[in-house]
Amino acid sequence: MNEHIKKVRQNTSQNEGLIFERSSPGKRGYRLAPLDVPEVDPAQLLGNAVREDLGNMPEVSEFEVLRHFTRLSTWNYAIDLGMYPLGSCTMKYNPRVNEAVARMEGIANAHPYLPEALAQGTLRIMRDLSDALIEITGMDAITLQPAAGAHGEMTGIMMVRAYFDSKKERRKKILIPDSAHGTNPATAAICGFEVENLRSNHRGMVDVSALASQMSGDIAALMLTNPNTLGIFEEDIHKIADLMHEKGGLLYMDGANMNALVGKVRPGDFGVDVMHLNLHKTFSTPHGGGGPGSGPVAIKKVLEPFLPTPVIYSKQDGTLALDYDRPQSIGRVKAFYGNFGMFVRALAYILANGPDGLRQTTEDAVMNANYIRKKLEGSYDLPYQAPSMHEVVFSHRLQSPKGVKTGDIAKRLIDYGFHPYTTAFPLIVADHGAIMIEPTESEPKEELDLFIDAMRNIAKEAQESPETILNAPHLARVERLDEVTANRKPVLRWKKP
Amino acid sequence: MNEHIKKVRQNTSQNEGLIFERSSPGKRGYRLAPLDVPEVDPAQLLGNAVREDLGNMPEVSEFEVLRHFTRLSTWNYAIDLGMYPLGSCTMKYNPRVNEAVARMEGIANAHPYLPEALAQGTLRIMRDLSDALIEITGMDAITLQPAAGAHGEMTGIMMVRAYFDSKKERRKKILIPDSAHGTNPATAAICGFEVENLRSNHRGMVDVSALASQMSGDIAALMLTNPNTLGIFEEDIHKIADLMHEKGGLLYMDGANMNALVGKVRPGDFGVDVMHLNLHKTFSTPHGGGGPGSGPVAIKKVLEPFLPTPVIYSKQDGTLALDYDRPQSIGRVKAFYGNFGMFVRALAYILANGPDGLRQTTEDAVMNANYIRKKLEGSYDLPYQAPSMHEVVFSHRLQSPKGVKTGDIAKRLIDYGFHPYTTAFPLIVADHGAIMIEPTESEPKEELDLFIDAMRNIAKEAQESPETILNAPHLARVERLDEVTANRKPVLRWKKP
Amino acid sequence: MRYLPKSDSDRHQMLQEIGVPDTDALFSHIPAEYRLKRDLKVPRQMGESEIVDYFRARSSEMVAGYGIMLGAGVYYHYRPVVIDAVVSRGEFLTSYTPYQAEITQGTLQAIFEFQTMICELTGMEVSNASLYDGSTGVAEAAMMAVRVTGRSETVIARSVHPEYREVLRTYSQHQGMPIHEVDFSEHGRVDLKALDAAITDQTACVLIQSPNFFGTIEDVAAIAEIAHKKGALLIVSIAEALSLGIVKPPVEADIVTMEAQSFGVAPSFGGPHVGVLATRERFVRQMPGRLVGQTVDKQGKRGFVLTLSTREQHIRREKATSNICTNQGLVALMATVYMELMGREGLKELAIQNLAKTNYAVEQFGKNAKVLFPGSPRFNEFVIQSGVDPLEISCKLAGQKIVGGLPLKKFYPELGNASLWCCTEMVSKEQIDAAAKAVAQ
Amino acid sequence: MRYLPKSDSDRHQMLQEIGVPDTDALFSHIPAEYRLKRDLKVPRQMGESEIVDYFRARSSEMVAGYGIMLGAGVYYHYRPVVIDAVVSRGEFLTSYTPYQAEITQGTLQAIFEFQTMICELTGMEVSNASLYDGSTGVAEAAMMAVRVTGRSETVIARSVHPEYREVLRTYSQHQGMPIHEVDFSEHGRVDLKALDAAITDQTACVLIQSPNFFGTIEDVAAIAEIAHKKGALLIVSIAEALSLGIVKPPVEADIVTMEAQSFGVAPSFGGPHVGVLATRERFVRQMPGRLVGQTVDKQGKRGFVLTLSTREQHIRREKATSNICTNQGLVALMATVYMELMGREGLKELAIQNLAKTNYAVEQFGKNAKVLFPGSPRFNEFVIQSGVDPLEISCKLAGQKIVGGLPLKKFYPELGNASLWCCTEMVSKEQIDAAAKAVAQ
Ligand SMILES: Cc1ncc(COP(=O)(O)O)c(C=O)c1O
Ligand SMILES: Cc1ncc(COP(=O)(O)O)c(C=O)c1O
Repeated sequence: MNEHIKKVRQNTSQNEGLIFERSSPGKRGYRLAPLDVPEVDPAQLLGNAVREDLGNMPEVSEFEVLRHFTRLSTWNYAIDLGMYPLGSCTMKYNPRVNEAVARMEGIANAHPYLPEALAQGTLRIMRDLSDALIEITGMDAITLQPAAGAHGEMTGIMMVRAYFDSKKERRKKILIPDSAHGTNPATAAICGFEVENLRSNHRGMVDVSALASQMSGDIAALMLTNPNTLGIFEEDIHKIADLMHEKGGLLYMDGANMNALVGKVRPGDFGVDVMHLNLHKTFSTPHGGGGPGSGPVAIKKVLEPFLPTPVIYSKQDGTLALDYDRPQSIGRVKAFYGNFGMFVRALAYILANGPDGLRQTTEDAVMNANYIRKKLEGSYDLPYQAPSMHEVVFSHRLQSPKGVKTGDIAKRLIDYGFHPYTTAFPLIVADHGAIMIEPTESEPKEELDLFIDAMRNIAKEAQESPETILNAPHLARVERLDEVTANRKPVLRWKKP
Repeated sequence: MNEHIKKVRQNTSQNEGLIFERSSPGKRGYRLAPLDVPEVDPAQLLGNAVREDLGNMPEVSEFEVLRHFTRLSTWNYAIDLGMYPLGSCTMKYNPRVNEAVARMEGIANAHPYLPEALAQGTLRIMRDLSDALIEITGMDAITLQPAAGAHGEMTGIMMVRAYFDSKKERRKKILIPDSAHGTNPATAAICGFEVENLRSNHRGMVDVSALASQMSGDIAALMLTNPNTLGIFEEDIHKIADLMHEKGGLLYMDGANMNALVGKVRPGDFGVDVMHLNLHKTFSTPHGGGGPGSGPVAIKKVLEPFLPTPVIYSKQDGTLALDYDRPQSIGRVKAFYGNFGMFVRALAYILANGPDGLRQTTEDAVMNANYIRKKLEGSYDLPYQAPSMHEVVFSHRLQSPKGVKTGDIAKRLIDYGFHPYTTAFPLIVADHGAIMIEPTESEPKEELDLFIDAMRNIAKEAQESPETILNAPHLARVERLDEVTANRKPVLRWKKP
Repeated sequence: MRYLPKSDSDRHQMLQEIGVPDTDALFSHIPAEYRLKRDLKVPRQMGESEIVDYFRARSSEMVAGYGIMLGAGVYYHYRPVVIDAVVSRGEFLTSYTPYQAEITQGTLQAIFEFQTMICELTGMEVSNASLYDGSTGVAEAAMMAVRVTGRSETVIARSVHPEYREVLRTYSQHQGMPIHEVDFSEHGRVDLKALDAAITDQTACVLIQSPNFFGTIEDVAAIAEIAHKKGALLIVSIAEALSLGIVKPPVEADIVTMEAQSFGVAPSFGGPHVGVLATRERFVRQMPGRLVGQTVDKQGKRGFVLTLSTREQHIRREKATSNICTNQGLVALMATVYMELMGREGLKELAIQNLAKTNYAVEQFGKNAKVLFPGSPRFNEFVIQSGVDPLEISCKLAGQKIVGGLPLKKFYPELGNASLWCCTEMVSKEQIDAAAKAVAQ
Repeated sequence: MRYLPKSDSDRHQMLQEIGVPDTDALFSHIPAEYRLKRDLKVPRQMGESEIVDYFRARSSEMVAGYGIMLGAGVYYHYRPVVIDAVVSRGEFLTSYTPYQAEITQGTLQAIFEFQTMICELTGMEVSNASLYDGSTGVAEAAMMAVRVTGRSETVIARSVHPEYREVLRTYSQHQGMPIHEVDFSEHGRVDLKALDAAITDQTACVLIQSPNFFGTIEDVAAIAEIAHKKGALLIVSIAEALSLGIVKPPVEADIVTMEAQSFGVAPSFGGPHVGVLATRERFVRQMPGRLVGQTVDKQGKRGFVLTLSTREQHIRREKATSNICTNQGLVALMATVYMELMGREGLKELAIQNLAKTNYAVEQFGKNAKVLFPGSPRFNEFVIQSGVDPLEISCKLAGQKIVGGLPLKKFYPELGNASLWCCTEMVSKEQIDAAAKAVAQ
């Protein structure tokens, strides 16, 4: 059953319980320096606000903690271990120099309320990153404050709203294509907009005629991902932008897929008014098992008055300062200035690449996706034939007659030594059967070939022994987990037995 | 067959070829800063000493290198993953603060030939460590220069030689018990001594009467490990020392097993004249897959003139300096001052423990060994019944009738999720069947219980299904490797096919 | 480019297999007028050593080795090195959100432990897996209260971190969520009478912070009573997580939202930090953010999965409880490691040290300046009223490698020359003495 | 104690199971007079933050951010961060010597790659897994030559690192291995005539260093001819491994012993660094130190093992080829990572940069001082003869954050005020210019 697996072998993997199961009163994982001021009586100082004890917080030694997490870590897949073909997630190499520079004392230890004179280094990093991102996107200004992509969307759409408010226009709706990521409609809702769905055409692109008929004075903006979530560049992007602008609307671009464009095409050049970037995708900051991210929002001049506060500016003497006095600002979206540590990493990435490296990166990313597309066509159904950029989306149409769905194929990939591709979207792939593959530029040809081989083998298995796939994974530490029960009777924390 | 295994489960483990198999001309894992001085023509500068090319050195990208080693690393067992019960190796927790402080810029970047005025920090570290180790051993002086235990042995025995040379005595032999580690006799040979074997008695200790009769004016020293390699404290240590001293000989102690003594017993107090320490055992510096180590040699006053140069001393003004002018010195045993990075780690360990922590550490180490002894008696033969200190040595006598040897049991432990114990020595365990177990203080009770459970299960398997053991490991990435062929037709490097 | 694992011959071969003559062909469907025909104007490709030099230069433009007496939402606490040892492991660092549970059990179990400890510390029943930070946590909590109660208004104390309040205002501005602020009394705590008056039958929640922005501990029980009496939920925001080591958890609250930066996370000029939201079991389906739950695999072995995701944007889209997707995973892991290292006793011992330092500082400062809000219990911050502009004090202290307190004028004009000082275990007695002296004159 | 994973109740339970009343009972068989009844006089147990503070204080007593123009066996080269990322992984850091091959394949394969690259770089056929350092490597190589040839004497060039020669003297003193030194010529290279004269039919080996201690490249081919003519082996020691990027490897040698600190290893006040010994296949059974060999497992899968261990002390005891056991494993891994990152082109490019820096420095210094040994090819070091004591120059430069060259008087009294300077890629043009200026007067 597993004889075609080339990428992995079986090995032992350490078991490890919950940390609470290791706890025993009196074990210690810390030791404090002695107090150099007089001791105090907390009960006296705090009165009835004093806490008695810390319940079931664990008591373990330092070594147990280190070993605990070392063992846990070995249960994870990671880019460092192999290809992570999650479409829309841009799981690329996270350079280690980024981690090193982010930990330099003056940087890691900087308090956000340091007087500006003592914070020129961090302000300079923000300014240098801002300048680079503005150039890369072809936009006019930027805020680094949002903490992730969805947060950037919210910031951008609020600026759209502020823009219309400033013109005393009350537009109620945001247009969102059916291929969009879930954060797009969720964001529109938070910003008080209604969501209007925009159909895609048979080529997987915005249906321009539908747009023409739907666009109206009631619509504030179109939230477009470009290349879209099928990995397809909206070839009619100029028409789309024009249509929006003609009716006074704005074009928002979800920049999740900028890894297809950097150094080759600039959104600012094709009519985008506002967009966010995901530094944790395109600019190599690590995903960290869920975050942190960073979602800067780049804008055209017209939106500048609405930027969140504060905004960095240069003073006469060349030093940098923060401007809080911006009456038209949408306000803050986060305390302080954003996920600064991610700015450091993204800037380090840009410096490591330079203009030539950034362009080559994009070219390699697109080449890798097209290589996979070419090699898997035939084995998997390609619902949309338009040229692929940095990712390619197949469907499970050829496998579903045997009962094998995209989610099953994904689980079987685990046995073959790969992390699954994205299964959850885009929803416009019929029957929700998307197989969304983004290799990024970071994969060598050998790794791609192993992936292709695995996918082809699984396609064969789907015909010959579908139950192998339906019961996958077979070789992971755990078998398929019961999500239904987890949902029905949520156990969300450990409790002392 | 594997249903009793509790500590591990199977999981996938990434394959990875040799780096050379990834190489392709033009890939790069580096980029240099541009040159700020005029370029040169190497051929012109070097003439016929110029090199044409670098043969088959690899060409790979940075990410491939990182992923290569990440994958390789997952094929290793490590203390961080679980108990590493190698007897005589003291595989204890390697605290992470040690690593952090050793990488501080002023420390890691210190050139050994910095003028003394600019090197007070590193000299202070050496002095503070020296003081602590002298106190811990109860000796009078120390050199930190030797790079590992064997190197320390050589340094110590050379000082013994120099001592007799200074007295114009020509003693030809070193006495070494049959339980000794291989480096002891190998060292004696390098120092130009003949090795005379000293028998152990039935209790696994030095046979004092044999010693009395063997000791003569021809014998320079006895090299004794205490506790010895059976984990047994030489109870007659005072008689042994007296016997040596009476006949003008010296007592050398191999301090590999100091983890049984620190804070409880000091070799200097029981008559040792010279001894080495293994900072990579007792003092928590990491073993690193084979090294680096550090083997300071502590001595009594009489040997001080013979210390390797240089020796640290305090100047009038309180600053530290190096004394090179020591006419009776045995000379250098290593360039510079020793494996300084290990001094940093060992000192950090001592500071983290303090007197109470060091003592508790020793007590826990001895308790852990005795716990294992108690629980495995019955399942395995205990050839020597004397009390155990930090390690316990069983034999395979109960298993060998079924053809199961210590080396086989060791391999089967791998399936149970443990690194094997030491099998190679002590040679005095009959039939070379030693099962030498040193848990160290770093193992929690739960881990010990799992180990005991595994060992007991294997003992049962040895009776019921010996072939399971003989063919082990079954669950590791590779099965048992063919060492015979490796020896017969050595392939010691990759060659371009 | 050293990150790219391709040689030119690899590229050539791949393009051939794809069936295109060159890379440009892969971009030819993009309208030509949008294709960039020049190099981006970003700095040239740098060697790694140059990158390090660039950031070293930036780092040296900052303060190093200073005693920093700033708090105000970002706290200096010692970060045990084990934290970085753990989060630097590629298996955690370079893993994605654990949607595929079978090969991300490490991350999932760690989050489950995080959720458990947040519950233990806050006295709540369920905790999510993280939010962006303490400020957005406040906004998410208020939105959640609106969903839970069906009411629309929020009454927030002015003693909540001013930037948290700003964020709440931004989030709420287009959601029909009026915000009312309630002032603090001369004790530096919520003015209970004003609070009582501010709550209406449209009040979804009362939102306070404790210890509040002035370091003062609010009377949570009293406030809860007032809120609950009128059917509003009580949300307690905690900016200094370490306070939970010695300050009674806000068990009377319905929602607790916390910034956990104090738990082993570097200040890093304000982020990434880690927010978290905890609440009562009965509100779980209205919570924002990811949740990890325990389950079993086909063999009955324990395992963990992301759960209750029908609350989330990737399923519910515009009806989701929040738009959050990427959260602060790795930072939550840092906090998890920290909480496990410090544990039951360490958090308490450290919190008491912070109390002692601050108490000592208050005594010393009190000799030379007016310490505001006397009599109210405080954790590790306090406000002083000085004769001169606090910036002058800071200038004086800079020479002694001390950064003084935060001037409050910007946030609270009525407090004049007041400034907010913080004394954690990282500030020495000598530094406190020096600062107290500087405040005199 | 925070490293110990036991509570008192764990201890109590275990002692009970062992059957002893308390811990002291476990030590009661040790004669009472030797049992320590007091605390050790070492500093009290410290918190982690205090340990960090202690070492930070020591670190600040050193130079930071200086341009250091010292070489002499320890070289400043940029260390890519990937090295520490790799060696910090617990799987490498906390693993033992790979005696148990089946669960240490990671370490074993890495060493196999190390051995391969050392062969590629040095032109030798086999390499061991490491020795302590370059100095002990010289001693081990000479001892090996004695075993191989059955002869006893070593002829060593005075242009070999003085401390390496000292170590050789220490090792050889009791092994009946006379050492003869041969002087250098005015070209700063081995005096070939004197060498020829020094070799006898008892000469086991001629031992040179290239680039030698003065940075000068020896005429290895000529020396090999002289040595081989008289049946002696040629041992070439290399202290600056990077030179192999552009200097012809000593293919004429029989044994090459190298210090590989330049390959990504921190100076660390002189250690841990990493020695290695490479030689001809026919001498493999006389080599000291561990060797990794390729083999297959029962399934025929490729794997690696420690091999030819009958040479070693744990098998052969007093007849072993060396007493070495623990070697420099993790440091060899650093060098392996470095060699793979830099690779075929990087080592060359970097070596040429070093050549260029040094060439520039020689030109600049030459304007103000006498550069010794002109005409001989050199890599990245050179010797100048100054009017004043070189320590004076260093003092002048300290103010400009530069550490000057190494005074040679101690090692070569006849060279008077000579000093040895090194210019790697880490020294900037500005620093070279400043130093050249200081040398003037
Ligand atoms: C297309 C798209 N848009 C938006 C997002 C949301 O970004 P974030 O997770 O950073 O909030 C994602 C993330 O997966 C995405 O793929
Ligand atoms: C008892 C004993 N002596 C000496 C040594 C040699 O020490 P090293 O490996 O540090 O050279 C060892 C190492 O395993 C040992 O166990």
